[in-house]
Amino acid sequence: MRLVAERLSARRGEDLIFRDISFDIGAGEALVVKGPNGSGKSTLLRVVAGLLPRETGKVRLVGEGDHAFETVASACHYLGHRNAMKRELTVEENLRFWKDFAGDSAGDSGIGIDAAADAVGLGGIVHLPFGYLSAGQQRRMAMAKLLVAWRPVWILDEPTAALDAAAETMFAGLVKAHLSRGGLAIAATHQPLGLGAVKELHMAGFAEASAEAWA
Amino acid sequence: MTALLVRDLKLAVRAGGGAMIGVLFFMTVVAVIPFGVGPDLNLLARIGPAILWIGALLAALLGLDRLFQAEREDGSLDLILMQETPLVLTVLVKCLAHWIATGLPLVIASPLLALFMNMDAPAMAATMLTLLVGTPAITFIGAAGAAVAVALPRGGLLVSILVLPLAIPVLIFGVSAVYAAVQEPAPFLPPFLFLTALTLVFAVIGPVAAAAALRASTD
Amino acid sequence: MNHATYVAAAYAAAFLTVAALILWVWLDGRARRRELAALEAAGIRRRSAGEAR
Amino acid sequence: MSEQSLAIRKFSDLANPTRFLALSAIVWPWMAAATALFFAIGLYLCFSTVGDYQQGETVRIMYIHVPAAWLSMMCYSVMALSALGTLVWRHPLADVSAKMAAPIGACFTFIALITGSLWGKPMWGTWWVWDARLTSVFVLFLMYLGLIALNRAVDDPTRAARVSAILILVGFVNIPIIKFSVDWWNTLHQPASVIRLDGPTIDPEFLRPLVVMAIAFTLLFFTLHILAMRNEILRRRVATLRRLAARAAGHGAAAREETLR
Repeated sequence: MRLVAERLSARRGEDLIFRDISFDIGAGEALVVKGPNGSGKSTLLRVVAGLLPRETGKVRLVGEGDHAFETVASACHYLGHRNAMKRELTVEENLRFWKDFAGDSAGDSGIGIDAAADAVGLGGIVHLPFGYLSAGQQRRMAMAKLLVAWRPVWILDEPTAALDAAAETMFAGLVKAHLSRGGLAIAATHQPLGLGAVKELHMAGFAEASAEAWA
Repeated sequence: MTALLVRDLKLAVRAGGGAMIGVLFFMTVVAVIPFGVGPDLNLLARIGPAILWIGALLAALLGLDRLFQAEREDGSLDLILMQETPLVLTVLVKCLAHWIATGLPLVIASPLLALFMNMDAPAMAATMLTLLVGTPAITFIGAAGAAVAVALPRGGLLVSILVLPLAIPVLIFGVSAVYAAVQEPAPFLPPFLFLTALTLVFAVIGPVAAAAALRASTD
Repeated sequence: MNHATYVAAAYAAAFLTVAALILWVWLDGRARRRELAALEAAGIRRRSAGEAR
Repeated sequence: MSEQSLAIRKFSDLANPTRFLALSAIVWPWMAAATALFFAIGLYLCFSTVGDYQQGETVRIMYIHVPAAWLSMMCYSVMALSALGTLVWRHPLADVSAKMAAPIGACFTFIALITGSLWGKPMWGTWWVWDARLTSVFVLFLMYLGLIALNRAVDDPTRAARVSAILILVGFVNIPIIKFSVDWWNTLHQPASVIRLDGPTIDPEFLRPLVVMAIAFTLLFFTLHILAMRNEILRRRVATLRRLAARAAGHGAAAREETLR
């Protein structure tokens, strides 16, 4: 399976954030999106995830099994700045909800909740309310969310921003394991993720005020 | 889908949940009315159904603003939008959970408050029945308002302003059905059936509009 | 309805409320003790537990 | 050790939840037994005394209604005292006491309302009148429920305790004002047809079961309050241990990662 983006552009409000972004990644490949602050990395990821409308261009899945997905978004996991976990519920309740609600995409299946917690190095505390965890632990539990339901594409927005070195290594291991299962990953980051050889996409950080209309 | 229903119900009853606040608000509002109009039992019995309905309407609106805002604040909304499950269905289930947590307690509490209003048994039963049928309509149409106001700061008051006018038909048919049940010549069924029809229509319009608004509100 | 019914209803209501209260206190206590036991079984104890006595 | 820290130590010893747990464990079975005894005597007296010539059998409702109403006010006073303890002395047990008294007080107020209503139906012919006394109790009931809701809405218990302590005290100051204004409102509106609650002076025949029942209810309140406080202390201990566990798990995992590398 390949994830192909062709000549994407997007705007926020009146401003065109980026223009003519194209990439093509295949199974087992990762794309790292780099660029200065405000260059539109997050916007690009949200456009790919279908959370923001695109101005022009196309995102599609090509290859075997692509009929299984109604939309590109339904083939993706999105790990944004916020963890999408409820403080009042225990970690287990949170993870179980996402496991049941998201369900597995065609092709593979997610791992159990305890196994996922073990994989992020926090086994044994799934019975605690999510709000009791420290910021780093919360982030790691949010990563466990990627593991409990299978999605071929991982979209990661600054995944390791609040993490220490050990957790970064742990996360690189998770992504590598995902790639080796035939998954794809797109990550926007400043830090090197330690994934080895990956494709890179440099966003120029171009900001062109809307030429038409109000200019 | 049951997972979503169970999660929302859990969130409602856990610490900080809104399940109890709605009923409390309802009780307080209704309890304050006699201080305004005086303790004349006959008068209270006459205006009782209307007071109960207005109280229930306000209480049902309370907490609606958090329906999607809480999801948006912690990022859950993004993930919900991305799923294969139709968003309309998700919204419908969320409305259902919200109604079970806040609307149903209002229905259950209404006979007690009817006692305070000195209403007789038929009026009490009619009020309870119409509330049972009518409050889901408020939740459904309120969901549309909540979705529109999801990205706004201080959306709470705005939701009430947006939704109250839309909920007027529910109030009209709910109250008139109760009065029809109590006062002899007027038949009970026509307004009650109108109320039922309104709930069914809003059960479609509300989630569809809310889903569209949620899709449009992402940033 | 005669007056005895009202008396019986009043006593029943009071009894039920008190019973619910006692039940709540009891169940709450049992749940807390279980949680504490589960935590202790997981090897988590209070730091002061050793020196407290 | 300096003198000051010794003094602090002594004070915190009094506030020590562990000590409270140990002490209350000894006390509560005795209190429960005394409660049961007083209830047995009280209930026997309730049903062995003759009915009132005017009120008939319904006077027996008074034997639970009056103690419940008395407790609904006493419980609020206990909460107000605890609130003072929270705000002035920062006594952690005062937090616990105020928080756990609220549901118990709400239950007794509920009993008072229900039994009053069941008394009113045969005597007045209606379940509820907006009589000054009844209305005041109802307002008190709403305040209890509001306090419970407030405690549930704030997830940090110490912060919740400070906020609700302030509200309790405001309420305590406000209750006479509410009572006064309700009286005023009531005399302004009261239709003459409604019979006032004040009956003839109480006969000693009725006084005896009333006093015994009042003692029994008071004992019941304190027993339940102590047990509920024990539960709350355990709940906070569980929360602390869980935080500890969360912290330990992070460190353990980090250490494991370190050794792996």
